Amino acid sequence: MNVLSLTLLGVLCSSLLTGLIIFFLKEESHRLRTWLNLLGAGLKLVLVAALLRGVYLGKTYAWSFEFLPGLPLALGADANSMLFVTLSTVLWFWTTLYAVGYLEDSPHRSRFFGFFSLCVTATTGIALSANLMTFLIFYELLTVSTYPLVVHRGTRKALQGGRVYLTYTLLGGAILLLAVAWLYSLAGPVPFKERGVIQGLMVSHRRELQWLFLLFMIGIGVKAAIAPLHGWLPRAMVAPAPVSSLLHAVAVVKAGAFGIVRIVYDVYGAENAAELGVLPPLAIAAGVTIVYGSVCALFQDELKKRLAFSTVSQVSYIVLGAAILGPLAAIGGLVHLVHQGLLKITLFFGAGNYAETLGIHRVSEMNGVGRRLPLTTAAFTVAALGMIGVPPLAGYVSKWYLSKGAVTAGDHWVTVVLAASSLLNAAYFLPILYRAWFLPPPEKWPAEHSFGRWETHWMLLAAPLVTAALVIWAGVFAESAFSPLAWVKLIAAREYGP
Amino acid sequence: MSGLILGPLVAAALAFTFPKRGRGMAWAAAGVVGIAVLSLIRAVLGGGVQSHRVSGWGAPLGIDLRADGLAVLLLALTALIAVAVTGYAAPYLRAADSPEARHRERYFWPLLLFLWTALNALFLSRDLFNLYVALELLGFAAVALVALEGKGDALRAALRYLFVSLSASLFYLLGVALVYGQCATVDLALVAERAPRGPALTVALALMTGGLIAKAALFPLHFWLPPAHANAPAPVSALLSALVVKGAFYLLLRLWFEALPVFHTPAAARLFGMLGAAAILWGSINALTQSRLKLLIAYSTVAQLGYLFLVFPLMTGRDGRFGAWCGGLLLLGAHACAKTAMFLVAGNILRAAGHDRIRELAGIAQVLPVSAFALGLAGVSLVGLPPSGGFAGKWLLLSAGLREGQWWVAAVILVGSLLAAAYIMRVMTRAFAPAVPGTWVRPVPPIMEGTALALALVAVGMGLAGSWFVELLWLGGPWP
Amino acid sequence: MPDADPRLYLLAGLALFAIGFYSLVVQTHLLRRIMALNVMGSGVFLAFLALALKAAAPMPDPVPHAMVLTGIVVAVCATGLALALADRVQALEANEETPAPEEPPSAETGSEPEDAG
Amino acid sequence: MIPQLLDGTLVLVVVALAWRALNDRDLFRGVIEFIALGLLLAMAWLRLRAPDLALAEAAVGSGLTGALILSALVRMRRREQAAAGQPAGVATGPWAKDRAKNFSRVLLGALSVAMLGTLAWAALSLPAKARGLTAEALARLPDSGVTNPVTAVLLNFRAYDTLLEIGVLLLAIVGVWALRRGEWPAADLRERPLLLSLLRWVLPLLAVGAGYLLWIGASAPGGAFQGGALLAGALVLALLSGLGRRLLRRGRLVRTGLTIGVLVFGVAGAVALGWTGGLLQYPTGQAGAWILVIEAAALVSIGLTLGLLYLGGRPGEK
Amino acid sequence: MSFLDFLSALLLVPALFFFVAGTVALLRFPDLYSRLHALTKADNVGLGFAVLALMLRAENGVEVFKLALIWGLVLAASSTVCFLIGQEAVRRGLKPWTRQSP
Amino acid sequence: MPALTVNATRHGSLPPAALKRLVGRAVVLALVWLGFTGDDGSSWIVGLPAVLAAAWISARLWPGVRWRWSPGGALAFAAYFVRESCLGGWDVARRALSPRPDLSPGLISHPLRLPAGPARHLFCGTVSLLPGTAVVGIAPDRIQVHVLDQSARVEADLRELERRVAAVFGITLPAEGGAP
Repeated sequence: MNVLSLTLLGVLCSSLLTGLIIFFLKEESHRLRTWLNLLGAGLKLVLVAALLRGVYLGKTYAWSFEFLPGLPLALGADANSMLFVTLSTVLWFWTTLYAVGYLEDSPHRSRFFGFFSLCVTATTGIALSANLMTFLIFYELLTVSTYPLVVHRGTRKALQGGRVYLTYTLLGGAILLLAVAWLYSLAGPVPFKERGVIQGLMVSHRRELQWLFLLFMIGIGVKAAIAPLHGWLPRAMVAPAPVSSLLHAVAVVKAGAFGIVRIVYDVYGAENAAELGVLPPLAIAAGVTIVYGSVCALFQDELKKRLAFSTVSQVSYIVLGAAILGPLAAIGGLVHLVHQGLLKITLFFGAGNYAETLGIHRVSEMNGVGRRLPLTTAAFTVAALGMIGVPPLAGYVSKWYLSKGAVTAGDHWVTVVLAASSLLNAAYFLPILYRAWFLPPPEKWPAEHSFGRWETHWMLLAAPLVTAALVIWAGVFAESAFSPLAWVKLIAAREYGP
Repeated sequence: MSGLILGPLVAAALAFTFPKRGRGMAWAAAGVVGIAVLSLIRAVLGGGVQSHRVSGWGAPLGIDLRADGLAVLLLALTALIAVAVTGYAAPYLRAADSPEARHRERYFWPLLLFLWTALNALFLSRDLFNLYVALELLGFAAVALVALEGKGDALRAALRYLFVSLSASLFYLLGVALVYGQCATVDLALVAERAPRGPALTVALALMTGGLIAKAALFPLHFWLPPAHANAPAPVSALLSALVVKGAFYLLLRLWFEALPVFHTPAAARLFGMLGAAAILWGSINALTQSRLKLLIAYSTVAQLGYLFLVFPLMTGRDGRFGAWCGGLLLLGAHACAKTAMFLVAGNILRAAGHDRIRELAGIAQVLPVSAFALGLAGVSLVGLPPSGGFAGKWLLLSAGLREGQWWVAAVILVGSLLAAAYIMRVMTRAFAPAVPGTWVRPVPPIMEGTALALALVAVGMGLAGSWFVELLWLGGPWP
Repeated sequence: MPDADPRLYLLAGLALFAIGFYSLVVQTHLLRRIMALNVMGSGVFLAFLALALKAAAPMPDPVPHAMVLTGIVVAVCATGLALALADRVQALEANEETPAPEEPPSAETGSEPEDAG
Repeated sequence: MIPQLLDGTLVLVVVALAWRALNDRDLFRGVIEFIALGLLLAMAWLRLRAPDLALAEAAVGSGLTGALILSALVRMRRREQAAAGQPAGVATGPWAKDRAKNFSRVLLGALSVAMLGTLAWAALSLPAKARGLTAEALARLPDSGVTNPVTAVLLNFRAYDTLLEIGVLLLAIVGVWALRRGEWPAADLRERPLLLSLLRWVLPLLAVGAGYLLWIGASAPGGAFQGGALLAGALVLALLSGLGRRLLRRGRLVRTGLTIGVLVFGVAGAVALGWTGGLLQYPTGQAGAWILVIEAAALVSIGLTLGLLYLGGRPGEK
Repeated sequence: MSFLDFLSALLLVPALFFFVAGTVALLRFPDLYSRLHALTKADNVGLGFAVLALMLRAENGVEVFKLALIWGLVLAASSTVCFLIGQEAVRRGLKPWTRQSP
Repeated sequence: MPALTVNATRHGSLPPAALKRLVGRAVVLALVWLGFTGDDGSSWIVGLPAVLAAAWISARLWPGVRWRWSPGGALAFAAYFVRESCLGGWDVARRALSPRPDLSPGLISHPLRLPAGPARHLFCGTVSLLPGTAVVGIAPDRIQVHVLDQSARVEADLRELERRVAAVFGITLPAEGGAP
């Protein structure tokens, strides 16, 4: 074990250990818990930055441990995993900050932050998994650690939402387990490798591989909320806002999307998958989900539900990118992994602020919030516009690459889908913005809290502002060397390069 | 090896003679057994299978003890759980300073130590008749422990358990008689050498197997288990579910894979597999419909025992043999720890709430956070979520099934896992609901919660140490 | 007197076993079931000893004899335990409403001989 | 011819009596038949050349078990009568005129017959002349420290079985004591002076007899179990007559007596382990002495245990 | 066959006679009380003769002693048991059979 | 029953009388052991503890009761007992084997003249073994006897027996009718 592999473990443990310690903290030790949280998140940021630099310089990070013979638990850092791990680490830091503010004075915070840290540990683990088995392990860990967060409030609705969530994800997990076991029995241990590891089976086990792909997509598609497996997502909205952000932007949904990317690129290999003929159905499913999610979002009055269906729609962009052969689409999909995360988390932070500060839960109650919460609403607006795909914001970059990739691959219908989706996005976001900025505020907000100097608690305010800034940065400086896009191009080059 | 028998046996006798020293005796026995188990593990890992000829004669005239990987694993598991129960039982039994409580504590310790003796004897012996005596010792201790609860349901359950256990023992013993008539020995290894395929041994094996599956509570002979396990005192339920039924299963493994492997035909194996599958489904579905927590856990045991019997069909081929063996036993270990944790949690809940009706248990996570956490972790292992021991075991079984082309096994495992998730969820949902005032009336000492959590952690952590277990299980296993 | 034919006793043992098993399942009275278990056990012992007689040169096989002796002792222990349990159960059923006379075992610890020494 | 006839009759009577004992409408008669069955079985053991077992069966299998069941029956009957005159559901047995019940009974009967057939088929397929372990046992007999082969098997060749068995005995009494408080038989000795004076003579004699059986066991039928059974018989008599309480006054002494078998056996096993490196492997040439010590302790425990089982619970004052 | 053996065989005749007579009495006597007589008297005498016969065949004094002891114990026991049974019968109000009663 | 009211010897220091009693009984029991094992000297390894234990049991069950006996009376009694036993056996046999059982049974009450203690026990124990009589009840001052043949001779027989038992223990009986 060397320093390099220690860095990997450090990334995991920075949240795992803090989480475990937090579990055993007394409810009252508020300050200690906050510091621990921020310390863990900050430490992780530093470690990931180091990792990022190392990977960029071409160092190999690997750590493995055989927990069953021939079945290593392996961590590694390749370009792909860095993309996700960086995203989740950055967002986690701000989500933590936000959550500390958001949950001030609510009960069971030790439990909450314990699971919160576990959840991020699992996400990091998913990102850093170097083989399919490790991925599976962290994937299930994610399921388990998010459940207590979803039901955190303990209300009947929360419990019901949690039950639905667990039912979906466990079913998906079981199918994924079957797929993994099956693939292992065919191919032995399955490390993640660019261009896939199944070349040897292409001739002899063609049919099995097709079935397996279906199983994988169902198993992971649950978390990625591909229609019709998305049913849990809107109901999980009962969770506190930081959790929703986590679910939608950082952890669960992203883990699903990332898993699909992994399967397509690093298990099957895009070209192998194309040859097996499994990509077009996936693309179609993604396309359908994009439109369907957007349409559903249109009819939601509850803000968080609208955002949830928006997620259903947006995540499938990533899937779509993976399902279309060619580097351009890949770039579009992968970069949207980051962009959607930034956008959606900003939106949820905003929604959380509305709920926490003014007691607003519905779109119809949002008249004039821009005047009461100008900074929050500004961040919200940036993110909403980004979602719609207004240049030069982040969303625009993803959509641009996606449609270019689709055209190159000859899938012209995709551009239609993207256009339709953008229109729909506009249709469900613009009214909100209009209400927020241009309609007069009501005489009294449903439940207003006052937080002194700022429009709301400073922690609640800092997080969306930062993420909104990131959204702008990711779009405006997309072509610079330090942007998500630049990194994604590196990945695409490795997958499709010579 | 001898310390494993003599330690708890002598301690049991002393605990009975000096009732006030019961707990001390249990700890003393735990010390002796702990040292013995550790040195035995070292010896087996270092020098392979260890044998001991009792009284120095050796089979066939004398009795041989042998410790291979399987035996050592179970001995260690027994020691672990017995120690945990010892730690847990003291505050549990002293819940109230009533005459009943004093009475229960006075007899609990010797009975616990007898149970421990019996399990150790069972795992070490390689002599069919000696195993019979060990089985009886085990059965009596288990029944007496169930009856210790003293309430009507517990007594009735104990009586039913006793009847099943005794008649099952007699079936087993008749089988032993036939084996002796045929082979002129009751030593497992010699029987394997001298066993011709014929009616006598077929019927003998059928008799012994019948008796043992009744003791192991394999569907459809599981009917005695839920009432007995659900009505016993919590630490006793834990011991019964974790270890006692496993003892009979262990003996079945010995019989089918060591003494009479020639009878392990695909047809017989499939029969076991079918019963196992039926047990998984039936037990899980029943667990889903129970209204009491302890009954739910007990039915879950019925289901989980079914998995163990999937080892039989998976051992017929060559490819999946090793994986199935290790998977089954890893699952056994993980279930033992997880189930102990669950029953201990149930004991905590019973103590805190005065009942274990699931519907009325809102707020466990709030009132007993450590217990709720333990319950969740144990559930993780039971469902088979990674990286728990349950996951590692199921993974091995699953891959063995796929490798052998036995798809139905894979299907059963997955469906069983989902059903397990469903019934665990029933409880966990209650756990996170806000507590209803007046439900939780008594505090629970930290040690009772801590013990449960520790075992749940072991169950989960077992998966990470899978390689170590596999290495151990390889030693002296039934490999061609 | 010449030795008996072991097969005769072997079959008798098996018959006892079957009779015992049938009665165990069919009968409802606890005492009958306990006796049935004993009869089953006697059947097994009979079979054991008949098999021991088969090896009667120059004397019957002593190993099964020892086993049966062990078995008899175990059987009487089982009977004792079963009877005590059956008695408690019957006491419960006989007066379901009022608790059995020994519940709670009041003043037991003070007067039991276990404490007298 | 005559021996065959005798064996045939004995076997038939045994089987018939077994059936009667378990299915007699009158439970009391059933119990008596059960006791008689035990005595007949003791005869069968004799015919199978197992005098050690005949002794044990007569004393334990028939006598003590019978006494246990009989006293339980009396207790249950009394309770039934005391309980509001219900027609004692427990005592009626299986004679309900229920069709489903009849059907299942027929089914089970068929099943049992089939089982018997299979068993017989298997048993008759066994080799006619078994090898057995007689030769091995006799070859090692000179090293075993005793000359009675059964004792040699019990306390040397398979001493480990016996150790566990003594454990079972102790466990049984612990279990019974945990379950219920024993009922001292309500004997008023003033009304039974003859019994009292008889027992005063007989009990010490039985104790000496038990010691004698122990001693003789090394070379002839007898041993700790038979001696223990005799002792148990004495104890049962003492309990029946009300004298037992006088013998069992000191709780710790009684408990020590119950456990001494396990303790001495266990400690002997451990000492032997340290001495020779084998569990229960007696030092060369000393086997006889070791066996005697172990047996003596076992005798006390066996006698006390079996006798106290009759009490049906832990001895209490009321 | 030595003289002692012959004598011993001869003694078995009365032994058998008394056993048979005792059994017949047990069957024929009208009530429990009378049957007690059958058990305590005829059978005891029968046993006495049998023991005597066996004593003559005994190889050493030890066996003679044991036989005598057994006989004595049986006598004492049967007398006591007779009393216990009779006492219980009286306590339960069992009326003895008399000529007059049917 | 005085025996019942006398407490067992308490533990601790044994009074000399108790010790003497213990030794006495041990000697008797040792004789029994000797009878069992004959000249096998090594048997005393077991025999000695067994005898001591038995003596202890005996002492616990039967604390100090003093009695004396006369060897002559005992011998005479033994002869009488054997003769009467045979007669009793014959009596039963005769009645049993006769075509019509020759019975006229009944219960009679017999006043006791022997003092309480071993003598009375010996008397009661013997009655049942003698022709035509069986004890079915014992009261402090009388016994209830079931007789096979209600005739005057029974009374005489019983009185005769009483006399002989008294001789064994060297007791002088009170005059007729003067029961204690």
